[in-house]
Amino acid sequence: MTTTEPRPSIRTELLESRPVNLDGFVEEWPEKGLVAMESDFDPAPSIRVEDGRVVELDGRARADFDFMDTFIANHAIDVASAEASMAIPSAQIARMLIDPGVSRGEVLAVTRGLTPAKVLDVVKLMNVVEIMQGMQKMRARRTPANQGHSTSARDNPIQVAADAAEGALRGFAELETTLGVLRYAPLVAIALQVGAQVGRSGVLTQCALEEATELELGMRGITAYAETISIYGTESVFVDGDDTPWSKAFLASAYASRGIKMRFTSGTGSEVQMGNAEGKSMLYLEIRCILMAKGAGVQGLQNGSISCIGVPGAVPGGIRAVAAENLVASMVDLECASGNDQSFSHSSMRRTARLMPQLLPGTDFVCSGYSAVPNADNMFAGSNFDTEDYDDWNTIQRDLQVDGGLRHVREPEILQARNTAARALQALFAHLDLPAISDEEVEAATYADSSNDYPLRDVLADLKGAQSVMERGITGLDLVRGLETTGFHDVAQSLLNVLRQRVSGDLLQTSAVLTPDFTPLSAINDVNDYAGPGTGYRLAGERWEELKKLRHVTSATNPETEVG
Amino acid sequence: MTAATTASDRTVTLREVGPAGRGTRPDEVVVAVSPAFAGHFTKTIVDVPHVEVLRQVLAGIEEQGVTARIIRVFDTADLAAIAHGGAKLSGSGIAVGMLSRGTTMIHQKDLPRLSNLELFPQSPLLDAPVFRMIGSNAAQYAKGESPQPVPTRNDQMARPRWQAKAALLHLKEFECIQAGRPAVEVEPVFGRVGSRPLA
Amino acid sequence: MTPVDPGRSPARLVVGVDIGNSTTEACLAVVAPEGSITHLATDLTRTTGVKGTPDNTEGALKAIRGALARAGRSAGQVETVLLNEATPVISGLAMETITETIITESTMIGHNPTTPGGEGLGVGTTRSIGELGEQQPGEPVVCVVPHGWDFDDVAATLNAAVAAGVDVVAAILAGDDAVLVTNRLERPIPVVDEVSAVEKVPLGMLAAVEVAAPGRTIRTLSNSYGLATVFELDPVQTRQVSPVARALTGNRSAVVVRTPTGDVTDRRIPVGELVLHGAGKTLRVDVDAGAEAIMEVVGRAQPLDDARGEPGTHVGGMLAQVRDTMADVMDIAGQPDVPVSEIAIRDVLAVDTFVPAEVRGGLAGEVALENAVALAAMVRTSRSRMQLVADLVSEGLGAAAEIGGVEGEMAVGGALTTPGVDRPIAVLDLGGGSTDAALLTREGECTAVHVAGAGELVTKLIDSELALGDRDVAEGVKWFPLGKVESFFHLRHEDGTVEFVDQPLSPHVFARVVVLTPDGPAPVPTRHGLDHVRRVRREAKRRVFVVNALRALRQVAPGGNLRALEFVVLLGGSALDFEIPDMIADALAPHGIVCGTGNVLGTEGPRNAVASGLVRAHAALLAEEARCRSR
Amino acid sequence: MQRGACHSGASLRGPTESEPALSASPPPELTTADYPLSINRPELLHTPSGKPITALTMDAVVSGELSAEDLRIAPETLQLQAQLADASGRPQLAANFRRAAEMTAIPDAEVLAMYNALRPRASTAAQLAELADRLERAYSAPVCAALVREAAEVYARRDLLARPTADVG
Repeated sequence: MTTTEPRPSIRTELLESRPVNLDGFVEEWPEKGLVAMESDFDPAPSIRVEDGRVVELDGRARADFDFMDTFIANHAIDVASAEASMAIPSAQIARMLIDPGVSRGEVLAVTRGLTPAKVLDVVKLMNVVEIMQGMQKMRARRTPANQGHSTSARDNPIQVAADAAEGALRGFAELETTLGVLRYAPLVAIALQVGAQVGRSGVLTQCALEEATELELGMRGITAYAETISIYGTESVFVDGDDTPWSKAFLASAYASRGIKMRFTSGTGSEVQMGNAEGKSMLYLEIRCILMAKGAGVQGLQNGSISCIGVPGAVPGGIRAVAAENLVASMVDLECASGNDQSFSHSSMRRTARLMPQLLPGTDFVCSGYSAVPNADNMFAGSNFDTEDYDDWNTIQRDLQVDGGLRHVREPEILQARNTAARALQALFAHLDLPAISDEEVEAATYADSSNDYPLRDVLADLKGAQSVMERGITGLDLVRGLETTGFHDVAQSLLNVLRQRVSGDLLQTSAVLTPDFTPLSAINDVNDYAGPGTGYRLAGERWEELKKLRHVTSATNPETEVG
Repeated sequence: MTAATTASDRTVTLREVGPAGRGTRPDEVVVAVSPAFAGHFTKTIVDVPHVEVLRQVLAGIEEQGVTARIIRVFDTADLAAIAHGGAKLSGSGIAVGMLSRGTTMIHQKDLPRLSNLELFPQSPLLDAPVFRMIGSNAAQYAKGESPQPVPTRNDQMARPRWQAKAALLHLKEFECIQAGRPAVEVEPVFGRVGSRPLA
Repeated sequence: MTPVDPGRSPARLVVGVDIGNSTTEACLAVVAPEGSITHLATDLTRTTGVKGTPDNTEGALKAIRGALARAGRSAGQVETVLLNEATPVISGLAMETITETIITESTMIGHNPTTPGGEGLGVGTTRSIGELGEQQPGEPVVCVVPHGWDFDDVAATLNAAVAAGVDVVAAILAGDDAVLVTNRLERPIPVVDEVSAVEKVPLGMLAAVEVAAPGRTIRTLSNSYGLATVFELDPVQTRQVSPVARALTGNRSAVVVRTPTGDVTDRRIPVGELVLHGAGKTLRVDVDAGAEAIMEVVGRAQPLDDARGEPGTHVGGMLAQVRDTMADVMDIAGQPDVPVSEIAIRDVLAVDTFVPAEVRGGLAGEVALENAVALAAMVRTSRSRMQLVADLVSEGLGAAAEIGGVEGEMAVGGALTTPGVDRPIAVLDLGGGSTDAALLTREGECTAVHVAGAGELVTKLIDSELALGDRDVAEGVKWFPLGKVESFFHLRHEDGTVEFVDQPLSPHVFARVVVLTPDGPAPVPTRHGLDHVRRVRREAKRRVFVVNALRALRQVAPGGNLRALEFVVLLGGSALDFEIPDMIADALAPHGIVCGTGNVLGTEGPRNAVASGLVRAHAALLAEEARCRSR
Repeated sequence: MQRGACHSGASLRGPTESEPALSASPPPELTTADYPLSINRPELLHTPSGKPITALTMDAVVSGELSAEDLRIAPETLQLQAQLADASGRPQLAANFRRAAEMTAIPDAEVLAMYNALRPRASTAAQLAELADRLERAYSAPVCAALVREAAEVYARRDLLARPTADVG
């Protein structure tokens, strides 16, 4: 017998070439916090209340509290009910979460008194289906929605406007942008706002920037909400980010004081990624973030690992932990914008599976940034889904009869919206004496896919224009006036209605969005009333008819034609 | 390639020669490495051997006619602290700081610690030619020249592939921190696999 | 100024509006019946459309409304809007590269790497490093090292060969390894590196490698007789290789390979003729003859009636396009057609320049500075559409609008409000596309000319000569003084002074040549030193503005005699430049002329001359009428 | 206590046909059924300059009657939204709105400066105490002041105060 060189089988070679094997996976290391949610190093739940004050939290006495413990003890935990809630066995609370006979309100009456370790103890008992069941009931807003990213690799405002218009038309309730060159922000934020209102009136927009500029654009009424206010689960990482729970709580009030909707951002994996997890599991630290956000009185949270998704994604049970963190946000009554917003895997199958725990039960925003531009143009470093996935997404909604917030839109409507957005921006820029947008650019915007399909802009002139927007103190009102006087009455009216909302403060309430007729829809007037089969939000009626449409559906009446 | 040996044959050990002091030569660049570099770890996140990283950075400096001094830091694994600490000891005020996983930074002593001259945060995208260019640029800054910044690359799919491994390597490097131990000057001893290192 | 007395016959609110090539300016004033003027406000905005066409209306209205807003007046109060009689001027720019350097048979490597190794001269036969082992001792060898070789291995291989008796006298490397290799050699040799196309170096040929000490340049290979000595050439052969020597002059390192017919040629690229019609003549000149020859011919064809270039060349295309644009602009429905004869090139400015270009046949990306000619041209027509603009402005504002005067005359009138000037006065309007001059004699006669070439040509020259490839950066170099950031806390200005700063400068400007913009230093992406950038900038300005200032002033000066001028006032955007006014003043000083940047109304600097000139002219008219009535 | 803190702008508002000026009566007790206020209770909503929300029309925008100030939220409105948050079982959200109501009076730049002062190791104990006093005295913002004082206490314990600079002492 001859010995042969060891060689892989043909099947192994085939498997090796599968995209999933380009993803990275690592072993757990609980001592350092490189573990999703099941760690012997997480503290055991405990609480002691004396004189209306939490004096012990999860095995730590008040004198030993770090600032997260202190903030959570002082602001997040309802001292009146805490000892009673903590006395309820975790298994019973977990059952309440999935029991249709227990209302959302009844669950909230318990969760408001729980400590981080207790919350972890509860969700650790739940498998991913149970987590989804919990989410289905605990989501704050009855009607699920979705959020899109509209950015440009060249920071081209015309592209941002056109893609925002298409995205809004396809169904995103919120649109977010950010920049490659930060100084472009004013022009791109204006473009996003105009495009969004062209696509569908009442869509809310934001521009992710450092705090001061983000707040200023909001104050001026150029953007409508804010989201990139990051918080962390350990004191050392929080301080490394140059903030504390108190500074962030102050910032939250600052936004509210200007009538601007705002949510915090956090996610599993950020602390271990920064090397300072203090030996705690990713989910435990994220629960601390969620309760900190709750204590700050912010209405909502963007979580689901977000930019650290590669970390939980690489450890066992990591995506279950990500689903759990979304559930925890919802079960303490926060709006949850549930991630699915960063490039996650080389494998399409894995990308889709990662989405299911949010898509199937529905969340306040299934993606906190579905890329409404090709991923190459996504300045948030790529999303889990992009424009190439639109038809797949719509088909999955139709297959499973779930509402992921999007819909199929026919080509002529899309071209119309893109063209109108570009023309509106062209007129507005001319009115505001900003660098001109040519007819050629408008034409390109109508039919483009990516930033490569647009003529190059004079960047220096644009940056000067952007600076002049800030220097001249241009506000949302100037945009309204410009759109109105240049004949874009609907867009102007729509933007004015969005601006009026900040006077009413209605969008400050939990999970608020604006319907196309400018009705604020929040967890107050659209309460999630799920109580078992046949209740809660159901995909039916007009909306279901809308979601039945796809690009190619063979007509039953005349099989030689297609409907849609 | 016709090269007589492949890079992977080479080895390096960093021999301590004494406490790290402030340099006086205006024509030197300090190369400051993290606690586990070419010690606990032997290669970067994408398997570039540390011997090659070091050879190329030093070669980039030498080719510009500038001298290099290597310093090992023990009490931190924070890249900015390593690079800035190195810059403060450098006779020219310029240092290259490197972590075991490959993340690299060019720093200057008068800059705030959290700033830098050039930063290469995406360790999975750094290969031998990039390390050569980093050394070359550091030396040119030391000479007061205006090098074109080394082109930085970007890959959106680096996150799913490398983010967790980077975190793991980061944690391991933290494990190697020896709090309070002052930095030392080291001398690289290059050798070949199977042959005795040349002293 | 006399206060307005509302009790007497009413003072009138008038606006002078100057529509220029790039900016539209307004001057709002109250004119009393006896002609005294109270200035209320000025405003400036971008010109919309091509000057002298109905598209101007929007910008004109904007400037008028801007001035009204500043003065707190309303449009209804305006009695008359005064527009300048502006004729459309369209200018164009083109550049032709007229030389090309070609290396044949890989005769030479002259890319001047920043860090060659060793020093001295080595002459031997080219051999690949892989074949060194087979080399017989004795014969001198120039070792050629392809890509992929590590510097340690190269040094070890060369040391081993030398130890075996091979006479390695020099090396040519693909990578940037020359210093590294020489530092490791037991016997030092000159080494040239970064030869990217090293595989094209002919092997088995006699070659010479020379490296000079740092800060010095090669002496042998850049000298024709040095080459003759090294390669034992006869006089005929020496004559042939002299271009090689010339091409290598100024280098710190070089390689020359002796091949049977190898050569370096400096070829002239024919780019066709420029045909100039004027002064009843038709004159032809080859564009590749250079700027001096072209301008000499242009001078003989003055006043120019038209110019055409060779179809298919940049210059030909540009001249045709400028003409077409003008035809399109003048083609307005309901307006009489403009005869083709009126749409013609009225001036041409040629400037010699150079563009860095990669050498054909080079082995290491050698760049040669090739000669080029930049050409600015200008079309002007006497047919204006200003009446149409006046009608539209009148309609838009609800006030009367009229043509208040001719541009050049009005500019002179406005310039006269500059403190310290008097007739005879000449103005030079330094614009973007053209340089304009007008003269008002002591007797009140006014003449005006427009010549091609202004700020945009300067930008183009800076852009191409520094190989920036970025118009915005070139604009920055043109507008702002230079500096060199020497540390985070100080920078050296181009005049040598040092400025210390409190806040550390940004890392992206560290150790760089910068332009000092109002927003702080911005880096100039170039390997050239500050002095070189400065020289290029000043040369570009001199070749355009100083040349054109003299050219234009000679055309308006009585008898072409500059000494007949007394006061020259600089106006326009480029008069705000930090050095152009001084350069022009220096050039005019020998002719006894007082020259400086205008300060219209004593407040407006070089701006608003035409607009305020219009108001002055109107006031003078009213005063004249008043005098007539009172008589 | 909150009811006493009426905005001086109220008197500029003048009487409207249906609603007496806010200063004349305590805020109404709201329930969740009143939400959204912009649809169900627009008569309660005014701009800080005293215009009713119904005055925010396109005509008013185009004619230049409205300024950016008219698109800000009034402190009274934030108090109303705080009531709604309380009524829907969200005491922390309500507390946030009450802090926000206090902060409407603080100019944008100063809000940002205060936020920066709360960053770790940005302020000394004395500076934070001064900030709390200023909130209370200059802006009648006791709830915000309490948050700052709480932060000061925690920062002291967790070594997050700025160390006094040498020249100060």
